[in-house]
Amino acid sequence: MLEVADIDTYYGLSHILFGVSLRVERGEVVCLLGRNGAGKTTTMRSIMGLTPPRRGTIRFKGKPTAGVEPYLLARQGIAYVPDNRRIFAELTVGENLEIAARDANQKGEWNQARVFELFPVLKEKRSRKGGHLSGGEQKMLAIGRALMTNPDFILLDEPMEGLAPLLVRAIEDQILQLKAAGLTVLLAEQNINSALRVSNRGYVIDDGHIRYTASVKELWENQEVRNKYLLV
Amino acid sequence: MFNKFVEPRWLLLTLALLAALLFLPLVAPLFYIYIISVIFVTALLAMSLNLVLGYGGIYQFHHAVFYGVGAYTAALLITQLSLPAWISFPAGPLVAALTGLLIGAFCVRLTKLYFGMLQIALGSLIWIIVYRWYDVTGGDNGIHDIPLPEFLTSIHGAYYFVLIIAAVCVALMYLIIKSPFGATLQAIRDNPQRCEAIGINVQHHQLIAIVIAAFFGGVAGVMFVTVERSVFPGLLFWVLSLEIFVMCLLGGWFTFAGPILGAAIVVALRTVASRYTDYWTTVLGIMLILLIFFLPEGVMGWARERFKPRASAADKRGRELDAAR
Amino acid sequence: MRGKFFILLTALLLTAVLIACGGGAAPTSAPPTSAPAATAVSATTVAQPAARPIKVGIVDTYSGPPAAFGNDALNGFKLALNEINKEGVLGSQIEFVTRDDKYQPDTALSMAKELILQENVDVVVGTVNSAAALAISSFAKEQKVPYIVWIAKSEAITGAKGHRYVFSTSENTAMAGKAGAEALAKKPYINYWIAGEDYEYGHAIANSAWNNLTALNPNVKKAGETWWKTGEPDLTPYLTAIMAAKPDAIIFATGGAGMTNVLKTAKATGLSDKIPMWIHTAIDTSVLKPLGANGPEGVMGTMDYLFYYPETPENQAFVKAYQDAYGAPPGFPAFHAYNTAHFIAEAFKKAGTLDKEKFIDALAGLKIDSPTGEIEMRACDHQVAENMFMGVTKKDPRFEFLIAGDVVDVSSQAVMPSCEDVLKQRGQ
Amino acid sequence: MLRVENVGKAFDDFMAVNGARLTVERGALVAVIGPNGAGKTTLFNLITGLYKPDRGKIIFEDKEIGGLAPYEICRRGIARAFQIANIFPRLSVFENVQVAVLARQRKSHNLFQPAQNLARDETDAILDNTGLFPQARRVAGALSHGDQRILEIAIALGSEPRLLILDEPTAGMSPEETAKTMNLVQQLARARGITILFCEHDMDIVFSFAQSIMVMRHGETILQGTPDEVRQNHQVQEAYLGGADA
Amino acid sequence: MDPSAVASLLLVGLARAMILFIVAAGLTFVLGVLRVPNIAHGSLYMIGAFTAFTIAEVLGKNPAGFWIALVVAPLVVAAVGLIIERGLLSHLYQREHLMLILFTFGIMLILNDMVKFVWGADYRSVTPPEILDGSFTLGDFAIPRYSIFLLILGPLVALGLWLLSNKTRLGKISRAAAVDREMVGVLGINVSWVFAAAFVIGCLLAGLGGALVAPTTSISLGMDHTIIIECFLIVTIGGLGNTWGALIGALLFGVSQSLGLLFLPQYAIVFPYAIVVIVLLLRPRGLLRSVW
Repeated sequence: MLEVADIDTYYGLSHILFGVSLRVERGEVVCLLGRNGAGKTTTMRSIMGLTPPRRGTIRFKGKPTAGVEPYLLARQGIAYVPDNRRIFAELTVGENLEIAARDANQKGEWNQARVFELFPVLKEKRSRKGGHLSGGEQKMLAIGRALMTNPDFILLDEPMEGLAPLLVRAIEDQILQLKAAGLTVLLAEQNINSALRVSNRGYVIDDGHIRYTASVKELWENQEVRNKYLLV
Repeated sequence: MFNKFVEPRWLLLTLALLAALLFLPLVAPLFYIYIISVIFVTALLAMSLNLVLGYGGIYQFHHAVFYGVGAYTAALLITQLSLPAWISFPAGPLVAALTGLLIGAFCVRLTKLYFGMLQIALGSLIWIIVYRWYDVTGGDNGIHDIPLPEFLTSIHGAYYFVLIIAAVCVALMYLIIKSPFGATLQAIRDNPQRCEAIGINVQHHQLIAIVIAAFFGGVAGVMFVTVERSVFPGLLFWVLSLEIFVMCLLGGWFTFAGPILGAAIVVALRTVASRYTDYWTTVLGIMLILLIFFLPEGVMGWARERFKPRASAADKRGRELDAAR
Repeated sequence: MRGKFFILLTALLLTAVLIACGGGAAPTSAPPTSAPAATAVSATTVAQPAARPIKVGIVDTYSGPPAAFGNDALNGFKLALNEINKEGVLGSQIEFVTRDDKYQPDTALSMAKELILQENVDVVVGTVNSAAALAISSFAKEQKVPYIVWIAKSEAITGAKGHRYVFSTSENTAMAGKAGAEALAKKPYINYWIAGEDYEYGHAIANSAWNNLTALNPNVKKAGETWWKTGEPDLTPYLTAIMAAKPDAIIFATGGAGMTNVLKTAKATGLSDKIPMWIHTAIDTSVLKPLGANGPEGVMGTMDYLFYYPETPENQAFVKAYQDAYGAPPGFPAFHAYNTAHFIAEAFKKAGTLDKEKFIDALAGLKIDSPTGEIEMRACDHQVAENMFMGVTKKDPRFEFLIAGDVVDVSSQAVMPSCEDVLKQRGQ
Repeated sequence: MLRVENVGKAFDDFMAVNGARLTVERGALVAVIGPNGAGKTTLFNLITGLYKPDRGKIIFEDKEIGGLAPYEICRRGIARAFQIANIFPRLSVFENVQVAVLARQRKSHNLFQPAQNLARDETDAILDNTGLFPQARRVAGALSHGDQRILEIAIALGSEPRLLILDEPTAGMSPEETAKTMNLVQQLARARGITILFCEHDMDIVFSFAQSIMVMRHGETILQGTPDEVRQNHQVQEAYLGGADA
Repeated sequence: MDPSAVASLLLVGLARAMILFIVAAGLTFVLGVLRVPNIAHGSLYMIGAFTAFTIAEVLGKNPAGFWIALVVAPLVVAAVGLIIERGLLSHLYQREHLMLILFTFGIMLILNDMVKFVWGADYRSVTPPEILDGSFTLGDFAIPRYSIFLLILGPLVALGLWLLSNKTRLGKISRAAAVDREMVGVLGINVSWVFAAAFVIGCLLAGLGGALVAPTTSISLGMDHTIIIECFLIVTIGGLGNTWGALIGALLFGVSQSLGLLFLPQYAIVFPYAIVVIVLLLRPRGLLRSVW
């Protein structure tokens, strides 16, 4: 589905990613673990074409994405849920979802009703302004909005960040539901436990380098990696 | 010892240019002497704007107000109160600076575009007053035939006077830019939040910068009176303000001499182009658009990019940061 | 790179499209307002003159709101030169150089300086803009070059600010105001409202009319004043407010594009049906023509030139020549410019030399035959003395727009300030 | 030296900081840690005056500073280096630091004295200390990312602070740069007697440098203590592991 | 004071405010979505007026001429806007504000000369259709029918704009794009075309304003200078990018002028400016919340 090969990405003059490579196969949930500032968000932005890498290649469904505008990538089936949510605060929940809908009457699998099924809280607040939702609700809205584009592949950037335990659990369930629905997910997280609960495989990124890659089981067990790159 | 105050080759070049300008009237036809005086006045005006625009990063959208206020003050004191030039002339810039203080005090609370919009509103009010107050300002007719001291009435006399004053002002502005205040102002341009964090009262500095710019704008206004011996409400009109803006852009607003060059190019082009076409503003418009697309740093900025690529890379970074904010 | 190519391409396309739709869009009534050729142009080429050509520098407005006047004047001037250069003046030709002042006095001054200092013209003429005229006038005085104002109507030009080197071939605000006052004094109105565009011309004409009117009829009272800024797009609120005050009559002091506005709004609000009004130049064709048949009838106006009056052979010949050359009847600027050209030619002939001082001496007091009769350049103040016409707007089957009906002549003696008054104003 | 008492700050509905407490002793290196969005940067913004606290007290050297303008707080002796390089890109490295020194010396209103002769020694000393001296003439915007971050600290030093606040001083740096930067920070603290308050994600750094660590979560202070105390605290583990097990 | 005089003056002032609103709404719409203060907006308004004249002229006596002009003139202006946006402006969105402002200034300079080139320098005038010509009487006062027409049309345009931005997908997307362009792009929406649409809508409104003002005034070169400054002031006091702000600003502007006329006719033109200054001194960011 997605193949990232040896990319280097800069913000202006600062070099953020150093030869990052990763693969995500169809139907997988892959997590990208790392501390703040490790390069998770930049990796996501590079894949989405928002901060194109200076070197290296990214292939989505076998086609290189270099020079393709983000909106076209979105139409090819990538969706991005940014870590800071970026809900359109002045628009209502319903409107947030509505503008994301690609061709409302297309056969698309996702529509408002289905998003509300996944996130019942949103249904109650559909006419509230996005800016007036709580942090957790905004997270859900951001995911729901991404789903409205009918993606095959979804980039989730720290969906559990700053959420209360119950909500984290809810989001975990929802990710699993997405997986069940056949979506491919690349999940960036620092919350290892949650991330590993929903993922098939994982990468550990630190200081812009992929340091480690392994199955969930190995990551659970490898205390050293967890201590070194992921805090405690 | 890095960054010498004035690099010797630039000092030499400046002195040579000054000498050439001093001797120019001996050979040049009268009209060219006049046009060059106009360039001095316009260049001084553009530089005074650039002090806040290029060095201060302040969106001074209605700088012409200070130009006009300076010119009108001098003209009115001479014609209405019959005060001698040595009182009226310095009064121009002082009143302009005072106007700058008033307008600035309201505007510095705001940033960027809002600053500019409020300034246009307040400036237009002053324009309306000048335009309407017939008994005093002569309304749209302006004031003509302003009596000046004998030595200023000839084109040569005005030329030398304007040359000297402009040179002194440019030197003063150079000093200011190189002073702690100037350095602080540039720091504010680059990063106002950071300046607050290192103990600089940003609004206060910006206000002072506006007052200084208004002062020099006022000097340019008085120079206009010297050269043309007339004043018009058009000196305070917003379109002129934007034209000065274009001059700064054209010459390069992150360079010291850029606005001089910009003013010279615009005045010269206007004089030449209007001989051949009525559509001179189209020429200006197309030039402006080409400039925005291909030379966003202006002529001087472009030259610097060619010869000092590192500095321009930093400018580029600065632009990125500006855009990010 | 592709992007930049695209940019340039579109810029060109945009230009082309605009020009193309312009070419197709407005052929109906537009007179050929061709851009005046900018470099020196000799109007005709008859017999190479032995002496150097006489060079006239024109500074006028060819862009901005009053560009129509500038173009009209230039056409009138060219027409006259065609006639003059057939015979030549002092064995030479009259050439001209033009500059566009964009209706900005500082530009005008700069252009005049170029013409005088660089082009070494013998005479400077021009300007719609009074401020520009005054500015150029003061520079002309300094440089001792004769300057003839042909459209700007400020009375200050030959009045308070007049001097040896400035002339005017246009009627001025003092004359216009007095002409209006003469007419209004005969009417029974007591309460007057004064309204106009807030610029020098408006105020000057209102003052002149009012001062003369109070002198002629001490009973009149000023009920109030309203001023709007030049270029005000919609005058309805102003006129409605005036109607609310119910004056007996209104003196409107406005010109140019503002005139059309006033008449249009007066009609729309019904003001013109209710309250009598006088406006200088209300009967001017350039004002009435854009309104077509929809102009308000019964508006009193004064004017120094109408192409359909007087119906003398001289005027008809002038109108025909102009119409043939430029496709529309001449307006007052063309008339002034036409006269100016003849004044220049005659004055040089009379002076017998190209000397500027002699030219001035010759021009002062010179009389020529204009299309509307003999006119004189009054010696004392260098202001042209010409008859004015007073009329009331009305429909006429011959034209698609309103014209002046019941036209009466007002003699120049009646409307011109006396020489003593002028000299007193000048502080001499 | 610095005491933050029960400070709160809300943006619209969102409580960014909600009852934060912090004590910084003179001469100490104090770290603030916590997951993303815990309110660390907001807390720093409150201390340095970029935001006004909704409630609570911020006391520096026995005086309340909550709600003062940033420049006033700086003049009282608190300087800050930012999370992203927050320098003056068009000025030279020398000028970047000099501006701060001039501001501290209250010379920034000086109009006609050439700046290049002022505050020279101090500026040079700071550049020397931070290892930027060889690059003093370069335009700051052209420095490498790591050097820009160090310049960031150098600018803060120009204010001659008694308390220096560093917001993730090593984010985005290579391991070598990280080590260099932290050594520099420690050395500056010693040599200049500056108290340092910093936040950091790299726990190796936090636990090897800080003498006191404050842990935040959801805008609240969970605890403040020595590295050992923090390491052994269960709440901290939860905070970082996501707390879903709790 | 005669109450019917006050009423008629207020009505007329409101009618004038409607035209100001329509033009300012276009300006503020572009400002809100693209964040570009379009200095050329006044020129587009002028082109709208001249185009309306040409159409009315070509159709001659046809009574529908005015109505056709009212529809076609805005479309012509919108087409000009589209060419400018696609050809030039769309390449500049990454640049600083200042460049965009100066760019629109350059466009203004060129368009103004273009108008002179295409239509010449003569004054032009458009006759309103029979049904809108003349006036109603209110007590002693006449209220031009055209003013009533404007009073009806203005709220309709406001309603249309409200529907556009709240009920259509494009409107919702524009509101979102005003805040976060990048995120809108990530949702698979071609933001570039959204901007084009917003710019064109702005131009459409400028053109409509021009066509609407045509029958009430003489159409001349330079008619752009006044309107653009007034619109800038209106938009500023309303809150940049806020359509309702533009409405409030326009009403303040129009009505303060009317009331000024009632009480101090000689100084009426100062009133709107004084209002602007007072508003900005009290609320420097405008009366309503700016979108940015």
